[in-house]
Order: sequence, then C-alpha cells, then structure tokens
Amino acid sequence: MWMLENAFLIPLIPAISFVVILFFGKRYIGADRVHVVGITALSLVWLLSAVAAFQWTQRVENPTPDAVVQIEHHGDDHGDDHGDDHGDDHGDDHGDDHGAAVGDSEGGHGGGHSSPLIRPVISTFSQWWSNAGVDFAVGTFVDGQTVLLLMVVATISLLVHIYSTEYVKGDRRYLHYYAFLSLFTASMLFFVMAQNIIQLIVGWELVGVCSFVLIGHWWEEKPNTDAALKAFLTNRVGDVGLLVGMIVLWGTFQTFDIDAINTLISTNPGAHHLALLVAACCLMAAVASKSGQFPLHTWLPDAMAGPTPVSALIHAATMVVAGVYMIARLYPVFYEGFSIGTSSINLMAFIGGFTALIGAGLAFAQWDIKKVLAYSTVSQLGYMVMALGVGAWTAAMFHLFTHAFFKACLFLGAGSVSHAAHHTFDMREMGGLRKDMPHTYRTFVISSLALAGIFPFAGFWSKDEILLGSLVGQQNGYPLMLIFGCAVALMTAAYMTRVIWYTFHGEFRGHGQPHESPKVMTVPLWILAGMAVVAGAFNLPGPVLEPIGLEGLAHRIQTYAEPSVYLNGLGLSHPDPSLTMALVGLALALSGIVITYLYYWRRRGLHGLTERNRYARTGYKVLENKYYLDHLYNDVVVDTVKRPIAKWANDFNQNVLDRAVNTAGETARDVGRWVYKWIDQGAIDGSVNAAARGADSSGEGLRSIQSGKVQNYGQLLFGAAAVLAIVFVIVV
Amino acid sequence: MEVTGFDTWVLSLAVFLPLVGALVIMLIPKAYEMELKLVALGSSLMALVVGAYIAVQFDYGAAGELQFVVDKGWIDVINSRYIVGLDGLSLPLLLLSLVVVPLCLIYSWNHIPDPGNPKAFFVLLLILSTGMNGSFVAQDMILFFVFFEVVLLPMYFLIGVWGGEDRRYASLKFFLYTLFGSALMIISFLALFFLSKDASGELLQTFDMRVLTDVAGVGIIKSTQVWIFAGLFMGFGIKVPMFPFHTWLPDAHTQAPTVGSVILAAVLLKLGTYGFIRIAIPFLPEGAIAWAPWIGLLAVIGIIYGALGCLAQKDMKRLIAFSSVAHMGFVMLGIATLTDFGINAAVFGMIAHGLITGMLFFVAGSIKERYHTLEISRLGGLLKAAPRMGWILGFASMASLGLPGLAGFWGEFPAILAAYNPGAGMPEETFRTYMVIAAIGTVLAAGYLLWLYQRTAFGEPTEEFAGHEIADVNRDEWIAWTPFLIGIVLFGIWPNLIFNVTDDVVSGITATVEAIAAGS
Amino acid sequence: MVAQNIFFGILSAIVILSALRMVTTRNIVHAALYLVAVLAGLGALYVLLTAEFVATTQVLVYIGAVMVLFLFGIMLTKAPLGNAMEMTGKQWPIAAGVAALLGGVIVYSLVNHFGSDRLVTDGPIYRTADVSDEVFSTYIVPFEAVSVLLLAALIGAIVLARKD
Amino acid sequence: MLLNQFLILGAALFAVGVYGVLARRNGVMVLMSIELMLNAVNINLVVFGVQHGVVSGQVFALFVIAVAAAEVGVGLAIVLLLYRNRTSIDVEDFDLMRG
Amino acid sequence: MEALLAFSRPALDWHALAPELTLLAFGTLITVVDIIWDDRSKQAMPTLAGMGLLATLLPILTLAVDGTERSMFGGAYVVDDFSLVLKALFLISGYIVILMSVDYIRDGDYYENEYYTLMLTSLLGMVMMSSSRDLISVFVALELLSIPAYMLAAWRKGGARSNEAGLKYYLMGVFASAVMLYGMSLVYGLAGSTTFGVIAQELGSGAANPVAILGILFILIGFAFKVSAVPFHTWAPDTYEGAPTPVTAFLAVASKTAGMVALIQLVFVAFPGRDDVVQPFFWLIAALTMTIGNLIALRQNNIVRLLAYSGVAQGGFMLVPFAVAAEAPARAVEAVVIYMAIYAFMNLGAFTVVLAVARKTRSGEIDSYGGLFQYAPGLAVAMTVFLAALAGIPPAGGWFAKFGLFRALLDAGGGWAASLGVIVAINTVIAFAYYARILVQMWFQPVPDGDERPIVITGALRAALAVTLVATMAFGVLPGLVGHFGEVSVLSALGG
Repeated sequence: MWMLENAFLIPLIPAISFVVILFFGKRYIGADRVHVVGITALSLVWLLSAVAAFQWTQRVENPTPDAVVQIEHHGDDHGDDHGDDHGDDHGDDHGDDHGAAVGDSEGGHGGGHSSPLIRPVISTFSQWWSNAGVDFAVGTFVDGQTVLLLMVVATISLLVHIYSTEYVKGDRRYLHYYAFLSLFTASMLFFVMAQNIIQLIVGWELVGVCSFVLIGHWWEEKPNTDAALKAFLTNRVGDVGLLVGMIVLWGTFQTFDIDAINTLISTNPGAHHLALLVAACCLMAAVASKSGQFPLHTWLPDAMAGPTPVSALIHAATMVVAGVYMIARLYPVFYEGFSIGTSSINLMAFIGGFTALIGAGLAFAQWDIKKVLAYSTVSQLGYMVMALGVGAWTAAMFHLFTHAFFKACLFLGAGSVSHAAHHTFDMREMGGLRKDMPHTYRTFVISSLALAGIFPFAGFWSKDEILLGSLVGQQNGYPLMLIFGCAVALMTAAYMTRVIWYTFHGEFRGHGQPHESPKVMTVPLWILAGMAVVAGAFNLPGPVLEPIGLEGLAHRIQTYAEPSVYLNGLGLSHPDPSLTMALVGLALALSGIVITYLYYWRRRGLHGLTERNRYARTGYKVLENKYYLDHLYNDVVVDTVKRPIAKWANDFNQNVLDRAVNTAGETARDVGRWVYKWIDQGAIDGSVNAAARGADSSGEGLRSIQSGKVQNYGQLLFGAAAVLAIVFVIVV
Repeated sequence: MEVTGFDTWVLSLAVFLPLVGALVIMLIPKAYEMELKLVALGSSLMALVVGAYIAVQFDYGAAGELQFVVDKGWIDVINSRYIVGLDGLSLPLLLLSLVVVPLCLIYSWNHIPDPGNPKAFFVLLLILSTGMNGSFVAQDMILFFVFFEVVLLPMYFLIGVWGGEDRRYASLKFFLYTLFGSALMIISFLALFFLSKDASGELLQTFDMRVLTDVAGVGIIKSTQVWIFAGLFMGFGIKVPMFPFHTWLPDAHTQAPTVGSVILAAVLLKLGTYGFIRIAIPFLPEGAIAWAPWIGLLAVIGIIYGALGCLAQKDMKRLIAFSSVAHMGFVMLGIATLTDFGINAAVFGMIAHGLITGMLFFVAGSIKERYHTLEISRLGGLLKAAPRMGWILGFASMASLGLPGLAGFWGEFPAILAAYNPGAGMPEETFRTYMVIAAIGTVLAAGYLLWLYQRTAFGEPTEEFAGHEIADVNRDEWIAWTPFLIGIVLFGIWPNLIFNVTDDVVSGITATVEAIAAGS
Repeated sequence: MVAQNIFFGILSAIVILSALRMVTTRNIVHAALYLVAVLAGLGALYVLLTAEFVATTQVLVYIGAVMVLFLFGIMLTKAPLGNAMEMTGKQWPIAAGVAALLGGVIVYSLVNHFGSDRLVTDGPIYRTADVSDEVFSTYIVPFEAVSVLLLAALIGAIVLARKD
Repeated sequence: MLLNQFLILGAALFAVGVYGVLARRNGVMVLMSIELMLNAVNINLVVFGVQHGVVSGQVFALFVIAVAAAEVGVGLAIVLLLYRNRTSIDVEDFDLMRG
Repeated sequence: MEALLAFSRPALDWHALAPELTLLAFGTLITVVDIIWDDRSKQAMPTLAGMGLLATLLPILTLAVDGTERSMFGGAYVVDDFSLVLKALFLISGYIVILMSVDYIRDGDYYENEYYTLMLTSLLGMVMMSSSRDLISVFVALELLSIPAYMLAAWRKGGARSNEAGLKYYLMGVFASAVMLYGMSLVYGLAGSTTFGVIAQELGSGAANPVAILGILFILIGFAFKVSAVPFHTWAPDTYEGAPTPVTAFLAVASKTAGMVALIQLVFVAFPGRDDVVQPFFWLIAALTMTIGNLIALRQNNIVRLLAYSGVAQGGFMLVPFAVAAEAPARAVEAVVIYMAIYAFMNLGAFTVVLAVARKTRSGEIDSYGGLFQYAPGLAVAMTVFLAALAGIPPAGGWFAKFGLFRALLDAGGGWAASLGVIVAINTVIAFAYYARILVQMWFQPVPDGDERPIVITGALRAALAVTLVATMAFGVLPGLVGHFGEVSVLSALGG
C-alpha cells in the first residue's frame, strides 16, 4: 500500500513540473518544447494514480485488520432499519468478501452493501502549522473517492496535455500555458487528497486561480480578461460561503480533520443539526460558484473564453466538479444538514435539479458550440448535485466519472472542429464537417450519445442511477427531482442532436477548407470516446451482469469508492436497480433525439439524410406517418418549450442573472465611489480638513486682538484682570 | 536568563548600527556619492547580519520569554530604564524591519527620486530604521515611545521632500495625525505608570513593560482601564490605521516616494498593531475586553470600507493604500478576538501585509518611474510591455487577495476563523457577524485587485504608451524584490515559521486576558 | 479723631479731584500740575499716617525730581501747550468701563472684607531711623539692587535719549 | 478713621490711573497716569503698615518710589526716542507691528 | 543716636551672595572699562561679559558642592538647590545670548558696552529672583531684570520697530507691575509681612477671602504678563518682532524663565494653601495660552513673530503644571523646571539659526527659508532639531519637557487634569502645524531668489549653535541629565 501512504508524490510531480517549466523551461528546455516536461510528469502521475487505484482495490478486497473499522452500534434512535441491519451484518462478518455484499443487495436490502468498512489511508506528514495549540497536519487522505478522482484527473489531464501540443502550438505563451496546466493539475490533485478542510480550501483556491490564469490566457483581448475576472470573482463570492462554512464546521467540531468530522457526525448523527445546516448552506454557496450551480453559474459559459483544452480539463472534467467532490467528501455534513435521509426535497437537491433544468434549457439557445457544451456542463453538474441531494452518493460520483470522459471528449472535439474551421466556435459557420473530419465526428457522436444517456454508453448507466435515486430517495422519494431529471434527460438528448446537426451535417457555411486534425488530437479523442463507451461498466448493476456471470464485477464504484465507513453510520441506502426506470430514461433520451432529428432534418427537407441514418429513418417514418406528432413538436414542444421557455430562460439568464453578477461588480464600484467621495473624502477627511481650516481661520480671527495699539493691549490686560477678579471674587 | 558577553550588545547593535551609519554619512561630503551609499548599505547590512545572528541564537524553545535582555539605567528620575529584549513577538517584526531597509536602499541605489540628494535620503532611511528596530525591542514604555516617535520626522521628510505633487499636505497630515495619537498615547502611558499596582496593592510606578505585563492591570479598576485604553487606542489605532482615522494613509502613501511607501506599509503600520498586542492588551486586559467588540466593529468596517475605497480609486498607489486599510482591518479583527488564535493570525497578517503590500508599492513605484503616471486608466498591457513586472504584479495581487499557498492567506483566514470563537467574555454573535462581513471583504479584495490587474497588466498598452519602450525589471529591482517574493512564498507554504515563534508570547497574553475575563 | 477725619476728607477730595482732572484735562501742562496736587495731597496723607520719611521722600523724589522729569519730557517732545492735539483717545469709554470695573471689584472686595474695621491709631510710630534700620538690615539686598537698577536706568536712558 | 477710607481712596486713585493710561493718547500723559497707580499702591502699603504696626510697609513704599523714579526715567527716554524718530508721541500712532 | 546705636548690622552670608556680587563686580567692571577706554574697549566687551557670566558660575558651583541651604533675612532671601539650578540656567542662557549678540551688535553698530552692562544687570535681577522669598525682593528683582530689558528692546535706536517694541514692552510691563504691586499691597495688608513664609501662614487655607483672592490674582497676573500668558501676552509678538534678535531670544528665554521662577516661588512658597485660586486660574490661563498662542501662530509669516507666538504657546505648556500645583506639587515644580531648562536651549537654538540665516537673507519672512537645506544643510538640520524639540518629538529634547507636564497632570489625576492633558495633546498637534511650515520651506521648497551661496557663520554663532544643539539632543536622548536637576530643585523649593 506504499502508493496510498505516499500519495503526496502524485501532486508533487506536476508541481515540480510547474517550477521546472516556468523557471527553467525557456533556458534549458526551449519554450516550444516544454510540453515534454508536462507530458512526462503527467504520465508519471497517471502511472502512480493507477498504482494507487490498484492498491486501493486491493485494500478493499483483502483488507488488513487495521484497515477495517470495527463499527459499533450507531444510534438506534436514528430509526433507519437498513442501517441497523448493516450494523449487525458488520458486527458478524466484517471479514466477509464482497460476494456477500452482492448477495445482500440481491436479497433486497435496498442495494446496501455489507462489505467491510474500509478506513481511508490517512498519512500525516508534519505539523504544517499550529496556532494557539491547534495543530494543522498537512497530509493525504486517500480512499476510493480520492483514487477515482485521481484517475479522472490524471487521465484527462494527460490527454489534454497531449492534445494541446497541437492545439496551442506556436502560441506566444506556450510555456506559460503548460506551466499552468501543470500547476492546475497539481492543485487539483492536492485538492482531491486533502486531509483536512484547510487543505480543501487551499486546493480549492489554487484551482480557482489556475482557472483564472488559463481563462485569461489570451489576455490581450478584453472579453477574455473580463471572463477570467468574472470567473474568479464569482468563485470568490462562493468562497465566502466556503470560508464561513468551514469555520462553522471547525467551530462545531474543533477539528479540521475531514476524517474526524465525518466520523463525529456519522457516529452521532442527530447532534449539531443547526450548525450543520448553517455549514451546509454556506458550503452550498461555495459549490454553487465552483460547480456552476444556479444562481452563480453564469461565469462558466463565459469561461469558455479560455483555450478549448483548458475548457475540457478545467471547466468540464475536473475543476468544476470540485464542488461536487467536496459535497461527496463531506457528505455527512450535508446529509445531516439538509436532512437528506428524511426529506423529500431539500436545498441541495432543488438547486441541483433546477440548475440541471435551466442549464439544459439554456443550451438550446446558444450558437457557440462551446457555450452549448458549457451549459450542458452546468446542467450535468446540476445533475450530480441533485443526485447528492437525494442521497444517491454513488450515482453522483459515477456520473462525475463518466461525465468527465464524454464531456472532455466533446470539448476536445469542439476544439478540433474549431481548429479545423478557422478558430470559430460559432455553429452557424460550421456544418457538413462530418465528411472532412471523420474522427472528430465519430467521437463527437459517441460522446453525445453517452451524454444523452443512450444505452449502452456510459451516460446511460450513470444517469439511470441518478433518476433511480431520485425516485427512491432515502426514506422518501424525491418526486420533483425525478421530474426535473426526466425533463433534463429529454432536453439533453435534444440539444446535443441540435449541435451535431449544425456542426457536422448540412452544408459547410464557414470559410476555407476544413480538414481533419492531426493524430495527436484525434487519438486523445478516441481514447476518451472509448471511455465514453465503456466507463459505464464500472458500476453496472448486478442484474445486468448476472446473465453473463460477472455479477462479481457489479457496483465496482459503489464498492470501491463509497466511503461507507462514514455513510454507513448515516444509514444511507442504495436503491435496487429498476428496469422500468432505465427504460423510461432511455425512452426520454431517444425521444429527445428523435424529435430534434425530425425538427431539423425534416424541416429542411433533407430526406436523403434520413435514408442513410438508421435511427433517424425509423423515427422519421414514425413521425412522417403520424403528422400530429410533428405538429405536437412544432406547436407544443417547440413553441412552448424552446421558444418561450428557453428564450425566457436565456433572457433571464443574460439579463437578470448575468447582469446581476455584472451589476454586482459595477454596483460595488459605484458604492465604492460614492463612499469614497462622500464618506471618506467628504465626511471623514472633510471633517479633518475642516478642523484644520477651522484652526487656521480662528487663528486669523484671533489675530485681530493683536491690533498693534498698546492701549488696546492695556485694555485687554486690565480688562482681563477685572474680569478674572470678578469671576474669582464674586462667582467662585 | 542571564545574558552575557556579546549577547548583551546584539540588540543595541541591531538598533543603532543604522544610526551610526547615518552619523558617518553626515560627515562624508556630498560629492562622495558612492561612498555615501556604500556606508549606508553597509551599516544596514551589518544590522541585518546582527539580526541574523539574533535569529540563530534565539532560543525558540523559550520564545515566550524575553531574550537578549539588557536593563540599564536611563532616566532615573522618572524611573524609566533602557530595557531592550526580544521575544517571539518581536523577533519576526524586527527581522522584517531589518530586511526591508537594506532592500529599500538597494532599490534606491540608482533611483533617488527627485530632487535627488542621496546623502539626505539615505540618512533619513537609516534614522528611520533605528526608530523602527528600536520600537520592536524596547521593553520600557518611555523607550518605546521615543523610538515610536523617532520614525516620524524622517518619514515626514521622506514624504515631504521626495514625494509627489501634493506632498506637503500629505506629509503634514501624516505627521499631525500621528502626533495627536502619540500625545494621547503618552498620557495613557503615564496613567499606567501612576495607577499600576502589583498584586499586593502597592503602587508600582514603573514603565517597565515586563512588570506591567506581569501585573496585567489588576490594580486598575475597569472604568479607568477603559479610559486609558481609549488613549492607547487613539495612539495605536491612528498608526494602524483604523477606520475612521485612516485618512492620512492614502495621502501619505500616494505622495510618498516608493521606498517611503514600502517602509510605511511594511513596517510603520505594524507599530500600531504591535502596540496593541504588546502594550494595550496585556497591560489593560479589562479595558481590552470592553473595547474589543468596538475594535472588531471598526476593523470590519475598515475591511469593507477600505475595499470600497479601493474600488473608487483612479490612482494605482492610492488603491494599494486603501487596500492597506482593508488588510489591517483583518489584522485588527484578529486582535479584537483576544484569542491566541486571532492574535497569532494578526501577527502573521502583519508580516504578510508588510511583504505583500511592500511588494505592490515597489511595483507601483517602478511603474511610475517608467510611465510617469499611476493613473489606472492610462496604464494597460503591462504584461506585454514588461512581462516580468506584470507577472510580479499579478503574483503580488494574488498574494494580497489572500490566495492560499501565499503569505496573505495565513493572516486573513485564521483571523476570520478566530472571530467565530472570540475570547472569553466577548459577544459571540457579534463576532460571528464580523466574521461573515470580513469574509465578504475577501470578495471585494479580489474584486479591486483583479480589476486593478486587468486594467494595468492585461490588454494592449494604451495608445499613449504604445510606441514606448518600457524597460522590464532591472538588476536593482530584482535584488530588492526577490527577498520579498521569496518571503511571500515561503511563509505561504510554511506558515509555522511565524506561528511557531509568536505563539508562546501570544498565548501568555491571552491566558492573562482569559483569566481576568473569567475572574470578573 | 474728628480733626483727622476732616483733614482726611479735605485731602482725599483734593487728591481724587486733581487726579480726575489730570486724566481729563486737555492741557498737558495743567495735567502735570494736577499731578503735583495729587502727589502733594498724598504726601500730606502720609503725614497723617505718621509715615514721615515716606512723606518726605514723596515730596523730594516725586514733586522734586519726577515732576521735573515730566516737565522736561513735555518740553522736549514739544507737546502743544494748548489743546491742539486730542489728548483723549476715541476709546475712552472702554477705558472708563475697564477702570470702573476694576475699581468696582476692588472696592467691593475691600468693603466685603474690611468692612468697618478701624484703623489702628495707637500702634508704634516709626521714625526715619527705624526705616533706615530696616532698609539696611532686612532689605539690604533689594536696596543694593535698586541702586544698581537706578544706575542701569541712568546708563540706558542716556543711551536711548541721546542724539547720535 | 476707618481702614477702608484709605483703601478706597487708593482703589479710586488706581482706577483713575487705569483710566488715564488707557484713555490718554499722549505718551507723557500715559506715564503720568502710571504714577497715579503706583501712588495708589503706596497708600495701601503705608496704611497696612500702620494697621499692622510694622515698618515694612513704609519700606516697601520707599522701594516703590525709587523704582518708579527709575521707571519714569526710562519711560521718558523711550518716549523721547520715539519722538525723535517719529515726531509723535501719540501712542495710537505706534502700530507698525500687529497681527 | 539711640537709633543709630540700636542698629545692628545683619550677618551677611557672603558665600551665599557671591554669585550676585561676582555678577555685580563684572557689571561694574564693564562700566568702568567703558569709561576709561571708551571705544577701544569694544572688542573686549563681549568677552568680558561672557567671562563674567562664567565666573559667576564658579560660586554657584561651590555653593552646590557645599549643599547647605542658606536662608537670610528671616527667610527673605534663600540660596538652595532650586535657586542654584535656576541661577545656573539664567547664566548659561545669558552666555548663549551674549554669543548670539557679539556679531549682531557689532555689525549693527549699536551701543555695545552699555548693551552688555544692561544685559548683565538684567541677569543680576534674574539671579536675585531665584533666591527671593519676599515681596519686596521679588518686586525689586523683577524691576531689575525688566527695566534694562525695556531699554534693550529699543536698542536699535534708528529702527522704528525697535523703538515701538521698547515702548510697548515698557508700557505693558509697567501696567502689569502696577497691577502686581497693587496685589502685593493687598497681600501685604492681610499678612502684615512681606516674607513668603509668613504670607503662607496668614493667607492660610481656609475659606476664600475676597481681598486675598484679589491680591493673589493680581500678583499672578503681574507675572503672567512676564511669561506672556494669554491674555497678557499682547506685548510679546510686537516686542519680539521689533527688538534686536538676540534681545528677543533673551526675552523669550531668560525673561520668561524668570517669570516662571517667580511664579513657582509664589505659588509653592507664598500661596501653597490657596489652590482654590491658583489652580483654576492656571488651568484657565494655561489652556488659553496654549491654544490661542498656537492658533495665532498658524497665521504668521514672519519667523520671529512665529517664534514669539510659539513662545507664548510654550509658556502655556509651562503653566500647565501649576494647574495641579496642590495635588502634585513636587511633580509640578519638577515639570516646570525641566521644561524651562529644555526650553531655554531649544528656543535659543532656534533663534540662533534665525540670526544666522538673517545674516544672509536679511529677511524675517518664513518664505526666505526656502531651500535652506540645499545651501546650508547644517543650519537646516539644526533648525529641524530645534523645531522638533519645540514640537516635542523625540529624540530631540522637547519631548521630555512635555512628558513632564503629562506626568504632573496624571500624577494629580482627576477630570480637570485629564482634560487639560487632552488640551495639551491637541495643542501639540496644532503647534507642529506651524513648525512644519518652516520645515516645509527649508526642506521642500526651492530657494526663492536662486541665491545658493552658503551662509557664513561666525565663531560665536557657531559656538552658540553647538551648545544649544548638543544640549537639545542630549536632553532628548539622556533626559536623565535635566531630569536630575528638576528633581533636585523640587525638594528644596517645597522645603522637603
């Protein structure tokens, strides 16, 4: 388990790479060859992460006694019978292998597992700082969740590094670009293995600043710097919540240690409800800013001003999921704070669901391909938050995992398109690219299908789990979330189809001759596309695998990644797989595709296309024959959903939310000016200066006493003597 | 601890070597410019070497106790003695002061601002240095007062002679404000002298800060403590500066020559906060407890207000100056919590602010030298014109807005954290409100700094300077700035370098305060 | 006692009236003469108070020396003998007010404190010799100082007053 | 005789003297008015000496007379000096310096 | 004959009177030399006068070493540590003034021999003053120090301003001494004796008696004039401006100190029980003097006039401890003595610089100091030190003086003392505002006429500058020096 205990090496490598590139890159390596350093470092990171992941699975499979928690009976008053059962199970057969767990879940225990509760590997390296007797260890915290993210970050970062060698080739600040990619990777890795909440904050801020730098990479143009500023400032707003929330946690538990906080909550779930609610709400604000949740999501589309690989890495796959990751990491806090176990709607679930909805709606209204993807990311992040909000921890992490791959692929695909189409992202200047860019087209379609949640692509599995989680919930279902989820499923499929239509089909509307990107770009695309296909395999439900005799591989993410050592105490349950739900989800996605397909293909009268397209042909025929459906689409769906709602949503987004962010900035500046002018210079400084002027002018006034005439002086002398005498003799 | 041999001299050497240098320079004719500069640099570097020796010899295990103590007769008639000593609270600040001055000298080596006259300029810097060093090691109130005041005149002249357009107004304002504060401060010192009693009720009649720390104001009734504290508050609060006594600061900073601003920000402002920690709180715990919520209030007002002030600025230096108001607000908030945690954070904040804002002023000065203006709207594209300087500005801005991993964060975050759990006897809800407001202040800080950065560094250079060749960071600047940059990173990565040293002293102080709060 | 009272009455009337005339007359020489009357009246009062040496000195020094000085002063400054120059300034009401206020408060205090205390008339009578004994013993230092003062005044006055 | 007879005479004389020095414009007249004030003091001193039966009152009065003589001398010298330079002894004219 | 026989010569303590006699001897010597050699003796005069002052320090030193308190004439004339310290202070101030005068008087072609005679006479009065514990002695000492000063103020015979200065000083001085004498007569009337000790007993400390109040008040007013306290300060600016600069320095320092000395003796020896009059009186006067002096000084353009108002304000500071005379007598005396000592050097120093600069610029306007730092850095630095000292900024000496005030006030404690303390604090700030105007000119402004020739400073001025500069800095860095004298002087003045 050496890698788990020495996980600090993983972020250290890109950190060194950052220093090497930034300070020695130009002189010793050559500004245009620094990617060698970055890629080497990332390869190492990837290898080490893989080793770590492997070792973690070993730890779960064959736990050493000290890796297993001897769990006590947690509070019976919590009243969760599932939890009680698990507790008993563990008491009896904690050494049991995972087979029993599968058996359990099959046995109708609501998907609960009874594999042993594996401790995270916590390595504390030194006393980082201590203040007033409070010690802060700097250390690593490695468990399944960590290694999951390690793999995601390492993989995508590596691919982005490779992809970028072509994409940003010849850029003036090639060196800085790679340096900050490295720094970002280091920060992100540091963040995911944070041992305490201070480290979480540190990592959180560092990824934010890397994001700022990379969004503003082309800082010569003002829109880019505006976007960078907006991203950073919006995140800062959320950081208020982060700071306050973390402080509340610290104040409540008197520790920064994540393990300790989680354990304290999970062993005594009922306590500190109010504090946890406050903390959870504050942290929610942080999540909203970092993970683009309503209403702080507006920075994310703007952040597309950065180079596309950066968008893929930071604003799709990794940094923006930091919020989700943090919720998952401190899940007991949110679970107890928002009473996820007992409620049927809560702040987190609502924000997530609502975000998913508006994100999807907004994606319709965009012409910029990256913006579509950005809103899609917003929407999917909302999905994840919603999943966490309904108690579907594993589903959220699973979706995070799959989403990272297909969304990165989509972004890189968009980058590839733009690379080919003269650096434009406007879909109106694309079209018909499928012939010129076959690889890009194919990977894009695969990823889109994954995103849309079409069987058997990765997105299907993870989305299904979320919908299922919403349906079942914990003690109660989350019906509203389910409705949101379903709507989003449909919309997602629809807007992705639209993108594909505009980008790859029809006539080319741009300038010049588009061409396929070189291999160095398409290979990463294919790798990601491959992941988009197979990533779902990591958490397949048992029933699916049973027929092929691989039930032992079911729920791998749940088994390995879920921090059951904490969640168990909360009584978190897992829903049983449901075929019905899966079919409903699939149907929604398909109908989304079909409707859109019909809308674009048919309306344009491009019948030829339908001939060649298998899916479209089927759907088209159905719709062709049943005209009312088209009518339904045109008059009802389009007119009511797309035009008014999406437009309204877009207007609202641009005019209210986005303006609110901008005006918040402007208002602050105006207030600042006002305060400065009237309060500072006017009142405070004014009074100081007035006092000075007063002294000056009274000095001038008093000078008139000094008339120069000696008899006036005499009058004053004798007069003062008389007055003093009167005062002292008569009055006193 | 018995101090013997060379160690009895080291503190005095560190304090007075620059003064000796100044006296020597005064004897050298103006024409020997190189010699003048060498003597100046040499004496300040010698002081720094002594400082390094102190840092090495310092017994970190006993950081809570005064070390290298020298206690000699000075003004017998008023029972004031020449007592200097160094503990964990003084050490970082002394070193900061010792480091900043030679760097400023180096920076000014070929950049003596108009109207020139390096001799006078260097002499004043060295006298300033003596005053600052002395303030941090003095352990007698009168001695402290003298050193505290010694810095005034040199700074007055630095601003007044080598300053900008409005220098007369600014320098006078700086001076009058501070003078008023210190007059009230000396009244309070005397009140402490006359009213302090030891545990047995005997009048002490001493200025010895060690003794007064020990007795912790037990003989002084609370209402009196409150009044005396008020005097100290004015004295130190103006220096910090706390809202609403801050208006001298933007003017002074804006008009001061670069190194003047740097020293003002890096060291002088710290005298105020140091005074709170060293004198006001330990000597008058009950007064401090009564005042703390109000100090906290002014601190958070300062945070927000300073930030708003920044947003309104059109001049880069003035903006940085206003940011000092905000940052010192965090420091004061930490102090106002009266907790070990908060005060440690405050000390850290002092050092961090010194390095970061000092750095920002350096950059501003260099920009001014190149562009001859600091009007934000006329600048732009610094990253393009002088990329290294642009990066340094960005780095310092990031540090200033409290980016974790850099020094600024460790002053800001723990201070906010400390407000969650203020010391015994403090209104918890009030401080938690302060906490939230302070946290909001961090957003504004990011706002104004990035706004500044966007408008100065990003984009293309404005038309006005489009064709101009703007020199990038030169050698002198590198030498002067590198230690600042290293310090910002080093303390950011390894905050314990400071927390470890200060904690013993601060915990001693807060333990007393807590005991008194519990007793009353 | 009655005789003394009558004598006092007459003398004090002379003194006060002369003094008033002195400060109000428009003729400077007249003023000087009124001053002589005041000084003389006071000298007589000193006699009434049995202060013979003071009375003598009053006559010798004041009426003899000081008045001559004044007359010289009047002549040397060629002051108009008539009332050509306005002798009293425009601010005389203020002056009168101040004087009245000051006099008033003094009189008020005196009346308040001494009330109708009688003058001690049977006390010891000090002759010139007694006075000189006192001067040359207890007050020897001030006496010497006054002599230095007169010398210095003499030297200084000469320097200032002489024509260069 | 009442003590106050003399004292009030002195007070009156003093007040008249004050009026004189404040109201008179002629420098020499001012000097003469000063003598009134000093004589008022002398009355008090002599009377109090008698009242207490001590000689020091008379001695004091003598010192006052001597000093007054010196003062008059000096005063006249200064007035004369001014007269010589300014051909005026009107004290209201002497306001070169003010403020 | 009987009377003659009855006279017994009082036992004179010649040692105690030695300082006065030495001074007298030198004064006479100067006069005699003047008469004999006339103009040829001019060169020797300053030296002779200076030597006289230094020689007078010798018996003071022997008396100090001897250390016994010598009281003569029934306590009317006392030589104790207090008086010795102040005598020394007067003599040293006088010496510095003579150093300042040498070139001024010689270059101006004024009457030289008489100048020094009068100076010595005035100093004799001051030396007497510090020993006088008797109304008559105090009165005579006052006149002895004042009358020569009246004449010295008018010493530039040709200058209309100087004449006017003399006249104003003279008239106001005489008015004030008339008031004072009237007060003395009343106090004498109540006490029946001129000796302070008796007066203290007779005035007692019981309920207020209007005549006593009046007497005390008038006496204090007489000396308040001398220390140019508001509203009896009006003469000071005009006289300072008009008088020859060394004389101004003399008036601003020695004469003011003498007034303070008299006040100390009156307040602490003659009226110790009458704090019901003394304390409020001084509270009021001190507050007024500081504030008004400072405020008017803000608006001055002539440096001497500015220093005059500054002197008024400084006098106000010195009066502050009297406001707590009863509550903290020892501290109050100490504070005043320390203040006087430091003030003497810093103010004389400032005037020395003024003299030196005027030798070149021939102007008294503050504007004429423009760019002084560029062509006469030494003078500018010296002036800076003196002004800093006057403003009370460490390490220049003045801070310790102000510190003494605060110490006395806080030792007394209470609302009145504290409020006066705050007034002092505010005034410190106002004061710096106008000192800064000079600093601004010297350091920040260009030379007005571009004439950057250096200033030639003569030996005597150089010496004066050196003495004052060293003393000012020494008092600031090692205040123990002056503090010690302050402490010594307290004990004997209060008879402790």
